[in-house]
Amino acid sequence: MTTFLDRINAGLRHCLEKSADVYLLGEDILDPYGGAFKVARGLSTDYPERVITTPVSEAGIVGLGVGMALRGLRPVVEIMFGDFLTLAADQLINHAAKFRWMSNDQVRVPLVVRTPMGGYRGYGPTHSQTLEKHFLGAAGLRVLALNTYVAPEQVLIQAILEDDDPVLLVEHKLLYPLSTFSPGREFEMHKVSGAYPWSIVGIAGAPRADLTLAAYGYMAEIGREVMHKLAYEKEIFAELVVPTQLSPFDLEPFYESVRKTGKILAIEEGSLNLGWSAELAARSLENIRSNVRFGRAAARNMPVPAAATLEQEVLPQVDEIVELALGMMER
Amino acid sequence: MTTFLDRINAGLRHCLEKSADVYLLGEDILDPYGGAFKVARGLSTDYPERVITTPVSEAGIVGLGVGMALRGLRPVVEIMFGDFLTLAADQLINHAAKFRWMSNDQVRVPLVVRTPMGGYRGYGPTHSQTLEKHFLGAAGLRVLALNTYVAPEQVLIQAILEDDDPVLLVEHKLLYPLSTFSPGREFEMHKVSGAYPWSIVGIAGAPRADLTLAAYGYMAEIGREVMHKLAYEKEIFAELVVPTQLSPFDLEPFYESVRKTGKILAIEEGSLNLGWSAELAARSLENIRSNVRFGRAAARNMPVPAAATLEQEVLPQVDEIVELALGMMER
Amino acid sequence: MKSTPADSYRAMLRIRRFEEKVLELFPRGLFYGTTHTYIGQEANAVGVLNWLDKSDIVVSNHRCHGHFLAYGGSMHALAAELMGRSTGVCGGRGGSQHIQWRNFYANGILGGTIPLATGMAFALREREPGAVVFAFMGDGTLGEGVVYESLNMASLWNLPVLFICENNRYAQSTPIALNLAGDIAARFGAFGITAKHIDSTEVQQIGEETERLVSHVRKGKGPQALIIDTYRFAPHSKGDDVRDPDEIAHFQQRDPLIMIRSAVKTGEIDDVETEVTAEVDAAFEQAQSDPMATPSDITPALGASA
Amino acid sequence: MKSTPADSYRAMLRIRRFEEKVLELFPRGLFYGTTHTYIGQEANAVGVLNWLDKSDIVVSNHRCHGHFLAYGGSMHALAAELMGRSTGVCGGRGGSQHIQWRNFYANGILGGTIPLATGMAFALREREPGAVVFAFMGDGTLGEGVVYESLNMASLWNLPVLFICENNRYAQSTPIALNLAGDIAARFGAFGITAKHIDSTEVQQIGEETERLVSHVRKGKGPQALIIDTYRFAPHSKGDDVRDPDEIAHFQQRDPLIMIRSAVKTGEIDDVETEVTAEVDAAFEQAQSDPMATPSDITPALGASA
Ligand SMILES: Cc1ncc(C[n+]2csc(CCOP(=O)(O)OP(=O)(O)O)c2C)c(N)n1
Ligand SMILES: Cc1ncc(C[n+]2csc(CCOP(=O)(O)OP(=O)(O)O)c2C)c(N)n1
Ligand SMILES: [Mg+2]
Ligand SMILES: [Mg+2]
Repeated sequence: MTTFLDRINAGLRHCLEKSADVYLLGEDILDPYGGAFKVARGLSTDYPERVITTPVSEAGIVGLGVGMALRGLRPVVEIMFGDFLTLAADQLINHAAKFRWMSNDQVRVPLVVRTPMGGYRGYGPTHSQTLEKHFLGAAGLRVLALNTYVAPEQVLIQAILEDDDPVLLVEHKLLYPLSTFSPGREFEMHKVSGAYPWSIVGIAGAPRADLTLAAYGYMAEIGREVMHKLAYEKEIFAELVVPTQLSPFDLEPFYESVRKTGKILAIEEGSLNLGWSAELAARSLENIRSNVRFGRAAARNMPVPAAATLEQEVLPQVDEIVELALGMMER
Repeated sequence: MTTFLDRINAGLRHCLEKSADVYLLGEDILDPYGGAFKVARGLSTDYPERVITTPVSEAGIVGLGVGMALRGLRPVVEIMFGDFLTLAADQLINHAAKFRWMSNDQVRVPLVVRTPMGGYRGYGPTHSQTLEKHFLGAAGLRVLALNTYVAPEQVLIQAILEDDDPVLLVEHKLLYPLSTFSPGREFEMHKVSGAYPWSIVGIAGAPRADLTLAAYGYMAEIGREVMHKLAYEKEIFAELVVPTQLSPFDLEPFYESVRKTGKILAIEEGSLNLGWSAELAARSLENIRSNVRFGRAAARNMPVPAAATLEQEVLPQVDEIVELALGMMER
Repeated sequence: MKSTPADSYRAMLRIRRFEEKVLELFPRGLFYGTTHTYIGQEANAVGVLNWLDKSDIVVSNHRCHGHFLAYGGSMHALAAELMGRSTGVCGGRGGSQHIQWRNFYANGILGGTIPLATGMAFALREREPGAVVFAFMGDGTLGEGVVYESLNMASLWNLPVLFICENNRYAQSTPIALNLAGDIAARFGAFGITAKHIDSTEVQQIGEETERLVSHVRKGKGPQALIIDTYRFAPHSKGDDVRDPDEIAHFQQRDPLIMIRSAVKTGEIDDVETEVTAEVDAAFEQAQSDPMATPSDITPALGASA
Repeated sequence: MKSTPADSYRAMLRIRRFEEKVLELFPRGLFYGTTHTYIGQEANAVGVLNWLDKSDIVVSNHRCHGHFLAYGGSMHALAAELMGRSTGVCGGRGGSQHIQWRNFYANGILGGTIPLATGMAFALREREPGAVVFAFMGDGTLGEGVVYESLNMASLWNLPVLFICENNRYAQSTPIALNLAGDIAARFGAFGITAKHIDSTEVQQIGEETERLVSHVRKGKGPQALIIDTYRFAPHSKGDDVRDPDEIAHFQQRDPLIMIRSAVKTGEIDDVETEVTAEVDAAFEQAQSDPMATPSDITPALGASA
């Protein structure tokens, strides 16, 4: 069975195959190791000149990628753990994101920075974080999050071969072993197409949803479980809206759902304050006239602990989200 | 006349005087130069051992400060321009903010990182930004913004001498030449006390406000102008709520105002997406039952250009904010 | 040396057996998360930290178990931390890479620890003259720019820090030749920091070099660096080894435990073995029977004034 | 040299007079924001970039006017950029520190430009063998860690980049002795990059050294570094000078313009002077009469697929 990771790998391979401008750079990405999470496996064997293992220099390799991109190449830089993005923050926010506009559109920065993000693995406070929220809203930087509702290879191909702007691509570690979602008999799904599609998932044959679950990345897996429980155990019917692009915020499909349901429960793995869904709340207030209810499930506002019992307490869990949902319906 | 800058300087001097644990570190802070914005002027002359000019190493000096703080000193690190905080992001988010909790509360990190932030000076894309939004919501990090409604020296003294957690202190460049606000005959003000107070400013003798203006730092100056224009030119009475602490989010005084007015217009200098006020929107929805209206004035979603005409277009201006306010009242 | 060969042997064996137990128990799902063992590098922690004084500080990295045990940390508390027990060094919050106890600080962000070590050395210079920061880093960590920002400040301000670079010839899966240009000692020298580069797994030799360097640092002569060419016998983390088995075997001939044995009486060797094995078993058994870390113990990320 | 002393003199004088005009006009509020002039360092840009080939790249920093003019950038477009006119090099978006035109790239974030330069060199190695990146940095910029991350990669991958370190002995207000430990050339050498360190304001000498180093780089012999001890005669930015006037006077005796004069015929000197003065006046007058940058020209930060 082809896993989500296999398909990311296939997407990278496709890009290397299609364009001689594509280069992969990252720590420990050479075969046989193929990177800490094995995403690059096999690629250095087949494209030895364009798959390059780098020193442990996150700022340096992202900056290198910006320079390569400014000169017409299409570099893909892997940051081994998303926790280390903080080291590349200057290169992403002050260089990659600004160059095009600042130069009066004389140049382009077709750079993709890929990184595995997230917890539930006990890796501890510096290897389990969900830090993308600190990069959302940076003008000139596109932030994407893979999810099982879209074909990961398509997202990679779009970002690497088609997108001329810098992209930060978040891949949750727990997605790698999964396979992409298919509605089967229990669920139904429709897509809102676009360069980076939204997916709207519901319970097959369910009545009109009266709760919108908004989640991205791995939280969209949790969200589906929540939706399922709500339907089969509580007879509450929700609709799950899943973006692929987190920033900038193009939220039409989300609004559409909220206009129907009037209730939003956002699920985020990052700590509560000022995550992705805060902007959803702000824009709902700005764009949806009628009164909406809004709630958030997120990590507790502290580092992600290593111990299983503590990590479980700090990171969002299905059952507590179900409780939150019930609370919102009662209001 | 003592300027806001003089009072920041006095606050630093007081801390150096009161505690031998206090050290100031930063680029070019020695006399006679006294730092790029002269905030440290005179201090190295009087405390030569504890006012230290550093190499141009933003990550290094913040990390140095974390190490000093872990060992019982109370370092105050100046980052010359807030735009360079991106270089210290790892030290702030992955080290300073985590150490206490991660160590099971065995250690403390009484570090203060001060930095001048903001635009309207034509310094261009890498010297005019409002980047604090990227640091808000980081668990374990307190983010403050000085404003003319509080005594700056008091905020500094609290952060430097009393606060055992890491603090990022934002000082808008345009505040330096001002003096602190006094209500005079036209305005009235009350404070919500606490370690880092809120200020609630209104028009003297005005009827009950029906709009809440939420702003911090220099935007709270703009906010006051907007409030004044609304009152004297449009007979719309607003109330300006000004926090000193941006993160974590303790918003009671804000809720109180919104419960009265039901309408929020937030003013931010940073680019629109996912700034401080997005969390205000989210929490208003979570905590205020009744329907609220919400709007935001912010910078356009692009870098801050150098040219005067362009910078003026990109950064928020009083008149456009007044228009926004009018729009909100009409709804 | 302060300590006898037997002492050093015991100290190294404690690390070796502890780490072997970790690797043995991992597949059984007793831990959660990840780990990086010190097997093969024991002579560094033991030889270097043999010269630690009471008020000295140790700054360690992701591969911290050996440093922690040599520092005097509790074997049981470390085992408990790895197992996420409330009795762990950090109550289970930190886990394998984030160990903090007394003057010992470890962190999993490579390089980020070096400015911290430099800042701590600054504090020592101001408050505890004569005390020293021992800052460990690996060869791969030399890729991080903040390391050089720190070397510059440490040298500029003559701070009491000894940088120990454990060159085990690999960064995770990557041989140093693919990671590092130029010369390691020269990288310290360029910042005015004298660096001694040795290729040794002999705990005595490492101790002697350390003694000399540390005495300079204590005397206020500024930072010094010790670069030790070494080798790790186990995988980078667990089961992720891609190195040539012959290469590993070659270096195992220089196993630090073998090197020291000759200097230890045979009788002692057996006694130490029994003793340490018992200690390790006890530590892990106790840890296993300790309560899991309890959510109710969780405190906020910010203190009172939050 | 490719160019005659008279050419070099003209090239340097164009920078000198341009920058003098900037400092003269600043107080009149014709500009907005800040600026960093190149006065005193002209021999570096002119001597070094004299060896620039068509497909070469220049990466500059906050003090970029001199580099840009020596690169061949339009004096009028630069003046217009400083004045925020729509005819500016970047339409007024970038301003003094952010100049981008053809293969010239400047940025105001110190050090952040060095990995960019390294990445561009990577692209040249792949696409335009023989072409070279000229990367300028100041002495103070050696404080930034990412510089060393870049030196390591440039050396490791044998990239065609020439690093030019203009050591004007100060970072803003801070003398190098308070900022920098060790030795500048050694900082490059430690990463396997040969560095030539000269103390010179003679454009010919700087040119000759550059010619030698660049030819190595073009031949694929990997990165090289040229360190030039120099001095700036004007304030760091404007009116923020705290240096000893005697020190400034001392270095002014070695004014690069004086050094070259002897090699230029007196007649030519006067001709060049008249010519350049006229060019500078015309550039600023035209810029002043150009339209201000117009908000309606603003494009989004992200392209179509946004
Ligand atoms: C900033 C950062 N980048 C990458 C990693 C992932 N990582 C963990 S250990 C390691 C290799 C470190 O090599 P070295 O410094 O030689 O130490 P060793 O593992 O060999 O003891 C890497 C890349 C990390 N923990 N931190
Ligand atoms: C990352 C960063 N930190 C600090 C600054 C502020 N700054 C601008 S120029 C300068 C001094 C630079 O010194 P040097 O590299 O020697 O160049 P010089 O000005 O002497 O030409 C400083 C600190 C900056 N622009 N970028
Ligand atoms: Mg190693
Ligand atoms: Mg300089």
